[in-house]
Amino acid sequence: MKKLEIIIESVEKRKVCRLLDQIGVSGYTIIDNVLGRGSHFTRSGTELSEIMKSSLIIVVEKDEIISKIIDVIKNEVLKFYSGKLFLSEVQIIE
Amino acid sequence: MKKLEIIIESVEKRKVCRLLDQIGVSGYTIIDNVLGRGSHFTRSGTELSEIMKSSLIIVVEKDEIISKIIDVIKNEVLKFYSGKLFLSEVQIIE
Amino acid sequence: MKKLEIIIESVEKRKVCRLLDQIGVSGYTIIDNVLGRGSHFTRSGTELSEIMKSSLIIVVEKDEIISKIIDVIKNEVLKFYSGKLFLSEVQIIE
Amino acid sequence: MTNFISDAIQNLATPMILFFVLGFISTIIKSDIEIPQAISKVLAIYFMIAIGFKGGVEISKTGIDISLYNAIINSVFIGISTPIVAFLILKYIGKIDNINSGAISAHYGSVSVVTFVTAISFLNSKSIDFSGYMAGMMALMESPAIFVSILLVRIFSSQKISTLKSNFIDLLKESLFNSSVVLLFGSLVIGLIVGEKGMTSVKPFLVDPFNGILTLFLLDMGMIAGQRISEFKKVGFFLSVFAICMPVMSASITILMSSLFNFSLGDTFLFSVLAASSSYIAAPAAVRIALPQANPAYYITMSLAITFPFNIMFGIPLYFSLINYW
Amino acid sequence: MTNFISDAIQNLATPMILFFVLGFISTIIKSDIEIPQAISKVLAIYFMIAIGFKGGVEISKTGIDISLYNAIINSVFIGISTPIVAFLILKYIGKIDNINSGAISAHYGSVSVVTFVTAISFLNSKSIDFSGYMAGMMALMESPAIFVSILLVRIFSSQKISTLKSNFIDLLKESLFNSSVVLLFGSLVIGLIVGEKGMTSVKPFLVDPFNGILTLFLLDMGMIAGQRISEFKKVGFFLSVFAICMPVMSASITILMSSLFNFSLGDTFLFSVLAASSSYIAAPAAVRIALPQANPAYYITMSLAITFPFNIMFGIPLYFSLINYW
Amino acid sequence: MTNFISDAIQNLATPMILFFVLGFISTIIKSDIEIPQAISKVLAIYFMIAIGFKGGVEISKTGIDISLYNAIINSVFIGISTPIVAFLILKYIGKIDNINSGAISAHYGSVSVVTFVTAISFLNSKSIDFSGYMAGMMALMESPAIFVSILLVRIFSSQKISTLKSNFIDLLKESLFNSSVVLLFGSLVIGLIVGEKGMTSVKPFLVDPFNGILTLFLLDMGMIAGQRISEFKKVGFFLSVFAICMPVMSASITILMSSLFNFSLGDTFLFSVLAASSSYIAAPAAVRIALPQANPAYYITMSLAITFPFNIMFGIPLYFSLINYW
Ligand SMILES: Nc1ncnc2c1ncn2[C@@H]1O[C@H](COP(=O)(O)O)[C@@H](O)[C@H]1O
Ligand SMILES: Nc1ncnc2c1ncn2[C@@H]1O[C@H](COP(=O)(O)O)[C@@H](O)[C@H]1O
Ligand SMILES: Nc1ncnc2c1ncn2[C@@H]1O[C@H](COP(=O)(O)O)[C@@H](O)[C@H]1O
Ligand code: NA
Ligand code: NA
Ligand code: NA
Repeated sequence: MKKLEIIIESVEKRKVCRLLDQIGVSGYTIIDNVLGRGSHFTRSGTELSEIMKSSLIIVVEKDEIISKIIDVIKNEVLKFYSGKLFLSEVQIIE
Repeated sequence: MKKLEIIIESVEKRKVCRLLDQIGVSGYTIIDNVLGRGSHFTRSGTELSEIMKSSLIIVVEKDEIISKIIDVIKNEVLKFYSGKLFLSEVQIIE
Repeated sequence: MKKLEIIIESVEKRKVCRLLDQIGVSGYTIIDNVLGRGSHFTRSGTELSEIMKSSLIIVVEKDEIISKIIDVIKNEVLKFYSGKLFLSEVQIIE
Repeated sequence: MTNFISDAIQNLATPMILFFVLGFISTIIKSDIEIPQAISKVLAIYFMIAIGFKGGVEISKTGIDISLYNAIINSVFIGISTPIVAFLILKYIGKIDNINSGAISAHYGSVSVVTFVTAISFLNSKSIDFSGYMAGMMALMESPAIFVSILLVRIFSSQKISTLKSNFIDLLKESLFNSSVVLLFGSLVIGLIVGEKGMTSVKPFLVDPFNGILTLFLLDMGMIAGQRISEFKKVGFFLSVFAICMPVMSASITILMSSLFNFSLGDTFLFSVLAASSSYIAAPAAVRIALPQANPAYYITMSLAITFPFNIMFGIPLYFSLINYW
Repeated sequence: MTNFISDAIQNLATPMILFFVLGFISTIIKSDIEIPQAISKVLAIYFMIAIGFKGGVEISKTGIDISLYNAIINSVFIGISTPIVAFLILKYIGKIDNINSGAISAHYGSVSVVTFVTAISFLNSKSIDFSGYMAGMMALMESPAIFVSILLVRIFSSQKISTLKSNFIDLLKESLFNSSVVLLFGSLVIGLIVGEKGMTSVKPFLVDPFNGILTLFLLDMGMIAGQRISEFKKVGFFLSVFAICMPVMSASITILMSSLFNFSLGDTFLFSVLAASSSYIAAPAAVRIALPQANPAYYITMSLAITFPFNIMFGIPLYFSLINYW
Repeated sequence: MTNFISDAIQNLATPMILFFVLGFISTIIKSDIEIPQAISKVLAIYFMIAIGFKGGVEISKTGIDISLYNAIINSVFIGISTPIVAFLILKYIGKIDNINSGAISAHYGSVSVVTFVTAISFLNSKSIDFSGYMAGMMALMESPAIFVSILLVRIFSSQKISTLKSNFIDLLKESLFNSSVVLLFGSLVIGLIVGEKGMTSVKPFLVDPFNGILTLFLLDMGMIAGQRISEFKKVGFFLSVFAICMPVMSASITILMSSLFNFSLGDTFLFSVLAASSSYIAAPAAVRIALPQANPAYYITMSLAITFPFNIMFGIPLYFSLINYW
């Protein structure tokens, strides 16, 4: 099993969830109000709009599904928005 | 060392912490207000009660203790509540 | 690539970010309002000051940079403050 | 009948109800209005403090008399009988399994603070008095239904219900000392101690902006209810009908019962609203602990997305006219 | 001229503006004051409800007449012409690329609720009346500029702009039913329905503490603006000048335009403030979805850290004296 | 003596204190009441703005005279002497190590906003006046004790204290520009500028609901204090006694000192309360940065769970009767 951590601008959260649902993942977990710095701009989260905050979405799935997710996110989201994808090994116990 | 990520309904948080204390883990970290979707119902976290939210509890421990935790959580918590356990390799630096 | 998870008292967050910027990491992600228990005191996060809360900082970087971070954090921060460093393998997809 | 209609229209045309409708609509059209949960939580606390405190001050003025004992008897009776009736209907007419029947009846036996607050605001607009201890009656009616329902599940289930001991302790804490009970009773006692003199110092916060703050809170409740509405189809026909008929029935029975005690118009009305109202804060948390096998999509959706809107929009004027024009 | 100076000083010496300055300074000296985002969000909602509702109640008193149609025409005209003018200036004088020109003009064509609220508080302090429907005009002016700007980008860009279809749907939702539009229109309609009678019950919350709450909100806005100021150098000279001249120009044109319609002093002033104000809640979110290639450091910093402070501190008295002493 | 008892009972029977007690009890019985931190934070900000602003408006009415200079001298004296006395007692009588002695004396030398606010509410209930600048005095007394305490630790520690340079810079920022100092001084200056005219516009928010909001805040403080009580045993006997005797001693010395200056009854009382109060917002954060080796379980628990409740429940009437009936 693989764990994919998706860091994405909060404005794109609804869309990413929609894509994950379409792909048919068995589940995902969302941590909101995540801050950070990358190569684009510092997300300090102080604005009244949501655009300076990130969401961290965790998906644990089989390798094939993870590859599909990566493909879709790359094409539909990361072409226009900043964001990061981190992949690691994990074991589902239950 | 192993890292166990426990995603549990927030109503069960106090109980899980109690169990971890009883087992005698050296520590744990809790991220509250986690949302998500799994096979049961969508945790959108909008209700006034806590029941539609999850907590993510991270425990890093030796393999034996992790096995014990898994056993206890499976028997005492996951029989009745939805929740997920993800296990991975990790190194404690300090 | 390695993922370093830094759990640090919230009062030290600004300093750790400053150190990471100085080292020249390519980015980091911060989850605030993290609670927990370790060997020191229970962070229940109920006080009006920030001292009973943690921040979880995630850095994904090349091995050399991660070693540097570990060095700096150990010397400049963990000598005086409680905190934990967890290291694991990860793959950057994008 | 014409009176009911005019009352209903008048009730629907208050800012509170209209903001509830606005919240509901805004969710349906997927607007991005977001009232942070921190605010919802503190508003709920505000209302419990405000009505508890005001009730206590009222009692300090009028003193305690025989009617209080009657009110307590009535409350306990309602708190115990409503979940039993609900359970039997669900099990035998609705053919719902024991556990979900118990879970749902716990909600309909318990009470809703916001429904009660809206009813008070309705009475105020008509300048009708009610007893100070009614806030205490609400606190009394929060928990019994939860225990009664669990008991019913245990009695009717042939196979052992696997509620763990540790869960039962959590449940006891959750139910006896849940925030509504503690805040309502606590504030009532405080109001009783400080009396009218203490009231003057806090009136600009606890009394004057009450209706206005209710407006904001009902906007939020409208959105919460609206979000649940997508789960509507999971609830099914029988339970949807139940979610509307059960409150009307509870209110009617309560009005009959209360007439035995000769309560004032305001008190009778508030009793009927309490009986009709279903819990969506205390009960879900308690039931999730006590009956984890029950499906939350049923009880939360019914209570929050059907019964609550029905009660504040149509139930309140309906129960009022039932009392008046029977 | 002396009138402008005395107005400006008088405006600067209100608690609201001074708390804005305090917030700004506190961020510069790196104080750790922190107003949680949950509070900022609910305060923004409070102001939209309060002005929408009050506007509706006013309309219910005066009724609707020809001036409303004029006001709608004026609003739509401003909402469409401002972004076009801004876009052309940015593109041809500033040599800014199409996408960033479009992103910025969307902000300057849209409106700022807090600037509007501060202007209302300025009018109140001078006891100058304005029409109830002005809150509705603000709601009308929120979204058109966003669509106009995107259209301009598409027209002027030779290579295909790669906005995805799914993004366009998100954008539509975000713009048409964004929280300001729904809350302002919704509250206005509610105010219209309940009229003055409904007002009495919510006045202690929606009217009386209005200025005081604005004080707290502007402290927060001062901090938010102050935090952006570090991005100032990224914005550059031309855009900084634009962020001050554009509002003055929009206000001036609007004052001329409005004189054709014979609006009251208060209404003309509010129209000029709306035209001059730039959005920093609705537009950033919409633009981030519609034009992700644009640089947020430009539009957020300009709108929040330059135009907004300029408007509430100097713009408001300036536009007022332009109208009066022209 | 009978006066003290009647004052104490009267103080205990205010809604504010009773809600504090309710919060405390609710935590002991493990009720699930939860006031979100976002609310606690904004309430703390509200009180600093409200008392700072009101103080400034008062000064604008009365002007500045010689008593202000006396008050500043008195404040600085208290701010420097209290931590020295505390440190010596802790080190030589309590045999506490240097670092923890320093950490604790920083807290007792600094001040508590909520204790001050409760004292003001006590004065108001007795219609006793106090000077507008007292809010400024509180701001003055926030930080000196922190620096004095760190200096004491450095002087008395033979081995080098390993505070890093970068930490010292953080500390300076944290102490000089911490939120209380900036908000109190800032609001005071704003109040001074806008005067009584500015007050009218914000009174319904910053003045009228003051006591009521304090009620909610003290409910929260009661819960925070109650949660700390489980750490009580870690504090030990000596420190527990210290946490009650130190404030009484500080207040007594201050009353003597203040009598040299001929301050009014209200001012003397507020000085004594400030001296007696111990910090639990600014000092913990600063001390955690400056003296990380000190044990937070000591200083937070003492300050929050012993001294704070003692002061608002018994200290306030005690210091008042000390002044009156000495
Ligand atoms: N090396 C990294 N380690 C951890 N998080 C990162 C890293 N780089 C970027 N991020 C996160 O991804 C977000 C977007 O990054 P970017 O697209 O580079 O601006 C940042 O705001 C961070 O939260
Ligand atoms: N495949 C998954 N990846 C990540 N998180 C998951 C996954 N499945 C479930 N979860 C999380 O676990 C919670 C409970 O899942 P479930 O018991 O399947 O309803 C969900 O609300 C998610 O937060
Ligand atoms: N074994 C562990 N697993 C996960 N998190 C831990 C562990 N030990 C400590 N922590 C986290 O690190 C923080 C500081 O730990 P300590 O320095 O041991 O007090 C705790 O509050 C926890 O949030
Ligand atoms: Na009921
Ligand atoms: Na504009
Ligand atoms: Na002190």
